[in-house]
Amino acid sequence: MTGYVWLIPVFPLIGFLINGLFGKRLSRKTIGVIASGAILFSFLLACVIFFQMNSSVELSEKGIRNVLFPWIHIGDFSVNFGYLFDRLSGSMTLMVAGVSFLIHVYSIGYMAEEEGYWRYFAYLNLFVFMMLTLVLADNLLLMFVGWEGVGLCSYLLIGFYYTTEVASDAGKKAFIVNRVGDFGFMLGMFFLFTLFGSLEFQHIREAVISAGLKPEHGMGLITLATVLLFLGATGKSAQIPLYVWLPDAMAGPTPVSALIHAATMVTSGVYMIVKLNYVFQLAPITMLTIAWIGGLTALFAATIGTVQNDIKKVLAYSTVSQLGYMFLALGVGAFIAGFFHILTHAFFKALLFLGSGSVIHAMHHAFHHAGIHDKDPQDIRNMGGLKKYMPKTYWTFLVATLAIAGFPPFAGFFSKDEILWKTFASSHRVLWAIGAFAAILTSFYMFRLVYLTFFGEFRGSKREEEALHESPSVMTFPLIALAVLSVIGGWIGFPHIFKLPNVLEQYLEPVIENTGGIHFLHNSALEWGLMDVSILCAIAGWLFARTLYAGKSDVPGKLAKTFSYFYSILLNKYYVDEIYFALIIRPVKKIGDFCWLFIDTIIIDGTVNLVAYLARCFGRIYSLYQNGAVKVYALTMLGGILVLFWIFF
Amino acid sequence: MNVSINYFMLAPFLILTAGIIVLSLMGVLKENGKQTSGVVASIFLLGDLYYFVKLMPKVSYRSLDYLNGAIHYNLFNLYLSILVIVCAIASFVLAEGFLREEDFRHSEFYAIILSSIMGMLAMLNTVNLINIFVGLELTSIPLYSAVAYFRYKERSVEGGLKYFVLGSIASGFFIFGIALIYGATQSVVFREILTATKDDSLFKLGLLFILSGIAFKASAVPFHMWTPDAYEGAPTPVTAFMSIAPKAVAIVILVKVLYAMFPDMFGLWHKAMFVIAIATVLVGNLGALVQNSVKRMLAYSSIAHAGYLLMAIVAFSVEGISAILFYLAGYLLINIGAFGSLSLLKKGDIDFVDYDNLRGIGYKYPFFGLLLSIFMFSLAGIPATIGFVGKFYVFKSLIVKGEYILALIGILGSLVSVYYYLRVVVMMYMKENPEENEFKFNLLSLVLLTVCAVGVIYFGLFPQSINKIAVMAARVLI
Amino acid sequence: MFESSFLSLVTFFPLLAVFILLFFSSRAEKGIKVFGIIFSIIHFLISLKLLFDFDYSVYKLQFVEKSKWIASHFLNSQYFIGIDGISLFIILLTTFLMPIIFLSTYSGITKKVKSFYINMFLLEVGILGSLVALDLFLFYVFWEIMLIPMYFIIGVWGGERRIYAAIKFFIYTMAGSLLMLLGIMYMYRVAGTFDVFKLYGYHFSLKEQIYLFSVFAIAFAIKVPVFPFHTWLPDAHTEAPTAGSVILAGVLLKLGTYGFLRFAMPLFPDAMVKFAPYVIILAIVGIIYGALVAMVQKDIKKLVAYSSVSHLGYVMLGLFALTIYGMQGGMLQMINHGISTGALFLLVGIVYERKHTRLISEYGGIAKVMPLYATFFMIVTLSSIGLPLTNGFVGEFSILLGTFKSSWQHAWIYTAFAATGVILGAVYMLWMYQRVFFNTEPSEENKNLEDLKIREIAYLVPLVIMIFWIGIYPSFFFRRMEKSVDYYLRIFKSKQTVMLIDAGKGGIR
Amino acid sequence: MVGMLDYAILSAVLFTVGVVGILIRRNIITIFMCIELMLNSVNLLFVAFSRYMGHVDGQIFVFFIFAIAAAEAAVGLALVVAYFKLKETIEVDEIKLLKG
Repeated sequence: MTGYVWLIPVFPLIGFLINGLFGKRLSRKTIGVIASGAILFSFLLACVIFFQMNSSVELSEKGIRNVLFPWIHIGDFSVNFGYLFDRLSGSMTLMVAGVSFLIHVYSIGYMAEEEGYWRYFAYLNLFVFMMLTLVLADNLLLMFVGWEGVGLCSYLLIGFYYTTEVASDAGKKAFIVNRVGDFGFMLGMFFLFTLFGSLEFQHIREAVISAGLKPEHGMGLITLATVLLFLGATGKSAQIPLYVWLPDAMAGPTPVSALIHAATMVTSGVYMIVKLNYVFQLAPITMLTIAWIGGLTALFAATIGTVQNDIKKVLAYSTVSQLGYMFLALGVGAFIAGFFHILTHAFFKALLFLGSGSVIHAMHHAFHHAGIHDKDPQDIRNMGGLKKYMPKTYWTFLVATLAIAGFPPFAGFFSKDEILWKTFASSHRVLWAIGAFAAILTSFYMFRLVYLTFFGEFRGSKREEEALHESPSVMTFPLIALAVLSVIGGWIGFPHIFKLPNVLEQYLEPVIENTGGIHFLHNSALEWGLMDVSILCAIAGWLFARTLYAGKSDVPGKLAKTFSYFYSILLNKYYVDEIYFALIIRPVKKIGDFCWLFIDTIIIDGTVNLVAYLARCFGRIYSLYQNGAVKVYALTMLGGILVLFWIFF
Repeated sequence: MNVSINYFMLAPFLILTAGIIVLSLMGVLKENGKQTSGVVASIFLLGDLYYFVKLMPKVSYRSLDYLNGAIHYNLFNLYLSILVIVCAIASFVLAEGFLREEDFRHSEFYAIILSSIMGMLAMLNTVNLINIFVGLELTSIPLYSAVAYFRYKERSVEGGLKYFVLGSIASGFFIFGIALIYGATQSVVFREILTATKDDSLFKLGLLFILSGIAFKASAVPFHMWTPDAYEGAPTPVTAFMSIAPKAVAIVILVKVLYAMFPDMFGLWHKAMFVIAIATVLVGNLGALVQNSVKRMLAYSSIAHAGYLLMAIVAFSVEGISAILFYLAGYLLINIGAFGSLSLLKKGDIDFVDYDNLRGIGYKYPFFGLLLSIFMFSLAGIPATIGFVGKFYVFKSLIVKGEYILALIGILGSLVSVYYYLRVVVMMYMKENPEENEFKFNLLSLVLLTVCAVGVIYFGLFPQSINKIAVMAARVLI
Repeated sequence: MFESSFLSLVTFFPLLAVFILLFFSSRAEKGIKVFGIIFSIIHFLISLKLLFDFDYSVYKLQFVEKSKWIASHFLNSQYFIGIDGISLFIILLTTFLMPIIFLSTYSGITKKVKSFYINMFLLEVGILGSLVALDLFLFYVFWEIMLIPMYFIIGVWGGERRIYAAIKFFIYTMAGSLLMLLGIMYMYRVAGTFDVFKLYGYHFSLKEQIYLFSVFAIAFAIKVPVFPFHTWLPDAHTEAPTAGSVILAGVLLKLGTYGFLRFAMPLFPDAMVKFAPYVIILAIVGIIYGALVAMVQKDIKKLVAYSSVSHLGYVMLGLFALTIYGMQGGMLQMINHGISTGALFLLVGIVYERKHTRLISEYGGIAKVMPLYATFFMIVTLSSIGLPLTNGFVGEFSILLGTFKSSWQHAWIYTAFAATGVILGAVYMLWMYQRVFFNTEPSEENKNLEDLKIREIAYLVPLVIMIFWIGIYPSFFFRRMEKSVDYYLRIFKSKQTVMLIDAGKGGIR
Repeated sequence: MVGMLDYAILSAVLFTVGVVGILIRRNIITIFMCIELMLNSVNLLFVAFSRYMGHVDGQIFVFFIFAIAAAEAAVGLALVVAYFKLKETIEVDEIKLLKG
């Protein structure tokens, strides 16, 4: 079966083609089956190949490589369409395929009444194909294909409700901000090609190891290359400068947010850096910037998340914050911890989004039933006390909240704690402090969300309340599956002080080359202490949220009024969008107008028409001179004679 | 002393004299002579043409001389004579339809043109200055009356009058120049002038006046003022004839005078011709830009083309002369075509020659539209037409002699010319026609125009046949 | 040496169509249109033989024909035609686009149909002629003849300001080519021949090269158009009928870049090396300027016109980077631009036929009413902004790679600025796409817009196939171009007195 | 003794008088007379040169010039008559129809 690695991404492609071309004529049921079936096939095939790979030592070292056909061959630059299934990309594929399958099943229920049903599933399948191409690519250029492909699908899916300006604006914004990132990625690729002569991962890896490059070589080019690649990653994984598109991307259907803007696409930036860890380690300056940007994003997004009133916006900022953690891990050199957080985050964040999806679905029905059209089904201020009506959603949502907040038995605790420990262990004290404080905020806004949505009384009319009911089983089954994963997901990466086997660490060990000379101090006592600190942070956040929101007190209202200035800044996302608009978008439009109206029409076109006008003027002047009087004619002849005189003598 | 009259050498002139006499009598004797007078005139011309074509082989390597240069046949002169006669025949064909439409036909018209032709032949086939002067006058005086042929139309008479006054001034200068040359060198024959000891200042003054006299005829700039008015006033076939034959002869005389008589004063007249050529091209093109009558535009365009020919003179090389000869052949075809097409647009005594009259013609008369477009593109110098090849030769001869500035101005001129030539095409194809005016096209003229159009395209693609003759003729001179 | 006169057959085949059309009565419009379509398809099939028999193992001129044309004393040019890797694909692009254009103008052109088709066929002869001509004089003749039919197409069947646009187009291009004519004359005087390949061998002095290169460069820069000379393009495109702007964008613009590659660069390598940095800067300015101005356009066709200024900035950048990647990328981008911008104009034409307006504000949310049209438009938009797996990406990537690896000073700064074009491209195309297809429910009069007809789908599908074929399997094209581009690069290296490396000292090696 | 130079000067003076006459006078007939004057001044010059160079050709040329002057005058007057019949005026300044 090792020869069919390329089939894993091709199954969703076939699904896309069928749904895309014949979707209109197929019934809704068949569309859903084809779409989910395609993902299921590729997931099963991935499992088979995964086990087959791990069965033979030699294969699991080198990974399975299928080269399909030559793509671009010019001079010494040669790139093929080839897929590489090694340990890292294998595990990522499993996660992507698995989560996608669950979300596809969930979407069948969620999108039941939406028109354009076939279009939705076609785009979703196309997205999975692009994501798998990105994950399984054996060279950077093919990864770039997947990179921009997922950007395109996120554009199509965010703008799914294209008749509303908000959705299509958000889609366009996502694509363009991603394009800014891709600009960096492309330049990074050029540098890498100049340095290593090829874009294939294995080729680069051998070049780095055989040359025995060390960071102290002061490689200006390597730093430039890695910074540019990181710029690409920030674009795709929504870090500080280029994160603005993710909150707006919530305008798309919720399963889309779950799949693309929580589990898979946003983590591709992190995945790329993990895949090229041996190059990044050679550039200590870049590692530092990654760490700091990661830390700051985590804190920054968490603060905004605490005051948002739209359920999906809260989760969006939480995603940005969790991605900040991942980059923090990469920055300090804990690549495996970063990758571990990708996996766990995929599970509980997808679960959170799907949970909020079923809540919104229910609220939508309630408003529809009550005939109300102006209230926003996503606004948590209209909810409250849903625990009674949606028990399954509530319990799965609670599990995910515990996981993300970092309570011990759940997945989130292990991966986030690992990151915090590795940050502290690699002597980045300040960053650890930022991370810890962000952890408190994370747990605070998550529990605020839970209390406002599920606890207390329903803030809405009686007619809405009766219509509230649990989502159908096709939606709750994925919730439960993800809840289970959110719990056991963390157990594959026990910290070694637990004396339990850290499965992930040993498995991915060959993938990470220690070229950068990163070392972590080993002090188990310190590790235990820090673990307690992170648990305390989680509890603190929970208690703080409980006091504010559990009871009926209007403490949050008063607090908002006293710190109204800070509150409004946070509520309006530090006005970042407005700043971007003022600093970039408006000036560019102004320059565009200036270029067109002034330079183009007045200067360039002006000179062209001026030349024509001048010629015409000379003509007119001459025709006035030719006024028909014989005397004037005779005079010019005389003048001519005189001129000849002057020339001759 | 026995002066034997060599009838063979005088044959062409005798034929034409007989023609003029017969035509004048026809007008008197037979009332219905009008119809056939065109044909009769053409027969005489064909006789002359036959004579010259027969003479060609004899003079290909040496020249026949008679009466100490009074009549001098060589390949160069014959080439021009044939060109002039063909042009005359063509304008007779155009006049056929034109005058019938105007129904103001007299056989004297043809007599006038024949006498003008005789004058040109006299000017061409001689190396004697006085003969040139007599030929010049014999050309111009009949043309003055030809221009004023429609004596009941104010435009025509006014054009003729202006042409007369300025023409006589110019010929006055010319003869004054000849007198000075005679004074300085005691002779009027090129060979003797070339070898005679010249005292400088008188000779230079003479050259100056001769130059201005001929430049008037070639409508070079300081002396071109008459051209637009005379061309616009004259009946269109006459304009066609005037814009080709006399101009060609004037240019060639200028070449012969400068190259044969004053080669050693090259430095002097090179500067003068340089200035005149540039001025002619610029004024010709810029003047044509703002006209709203196509006929007057074509008049200015003929000034511009004269400018290009003057540039070739400045080149002072065999290539330059062959370029002129080729260009004149092409110019004959195009101008007959252009003015011929205009002469067809006539109903009763109203000529439809303004740009606005051409609106929508391209679709009402597609064949006519095609013909006129071909001529316009050829005038503009678009490739695959003889106009382009002609300009190519001229500008290449300039570049070979290193006259880059002239070539550049020539290029700029033809660029400007593209605009007003295309305006004709624009009017024909891209503008709607508000009032409907019907035209009956004279079949014979249409045939002539088609022949010209085919010639323009054919020689535009395969110019070597004409070029070979032109080069042989040019070699005779230098 | 002379294979059969197959290439002349291909070049002058449309003249046969013109001759036959003369016998059609101008009222039998339907007959003319069907004849046009069938004839152009046959012509395309015939021209495919060029592709199949093209031997790309080693660089040599193929389908060569050399016979006496004008042997006059001071002007002897030969009828010397032939093709190689460089001109092969542009010729095929022309014959490929013609049937598509005729299919699209089935309902587009209503008045004076017969003369329109005659003009289109004459235009095709002019284009093919200048692509195959290897004798400078012959090239110049075809180069100018091409202008006349295009002038008529814009002038007679165009929009409101068609006459101004037609004359501006004609005189602007004519100005450039007349300067080139002076250059050609000078070269003929010095080298004594018009044969391009003999001229490659002839070594002009540096001063001569500078003058000649600048003259040739201006003529081709106007045609491309390079930044300062581009103002005729938006007028010509917006005023031309759909068919006119497709052929104008599809092929006529490529003749400028083809001219650079075939004539300006190899004939004067030293001058080219001196001027290359300035041309590169102009190209980059063109990319960014074109994109910025396209962003603020209110008329779709003008937007697409400015986008082709930006795209061709890329092609020029590719050519003047003087690396194997850049040149191959530039060559491929010429074909890509022909396909994607041609398709864009066809699409705009479709919607113009329905609503007779090109203002973006008149549209909104028509994806709901015309879903199939929206999909095709999306695919072409993606190819135009260079999304991977489409043809645009392969071209742009190789050009940027070529610029990056070029040995000019600050090569990577050039690449960075040029790469911003990728972002700006996405901005203006998607913003236009959004305002036309999304944003609101379709307004009243947009409600009854009917979706694509079979005929329209028939001529869009081949373009989409080409988009993905070049996007996924470009080596089919690269392999055929490789040897020719190599040959031309070696010409620069061998003939240069000013070493390429010295000219660009600080380049990254 | 009256030398060659004096005749040349006289002829030049006559010539300039003719030219200036054309520019100044308004009546066409007077202009014709000035033209004749110019031609006759050339005759004088010819005769003077042939006398001083003892070369008889000059004087023969004078006859040519007479003939031409006569022809010119004939045609010129015919034109003026035709113009007068149409426009009732022979003022040179009124001839302004063809211009531009």
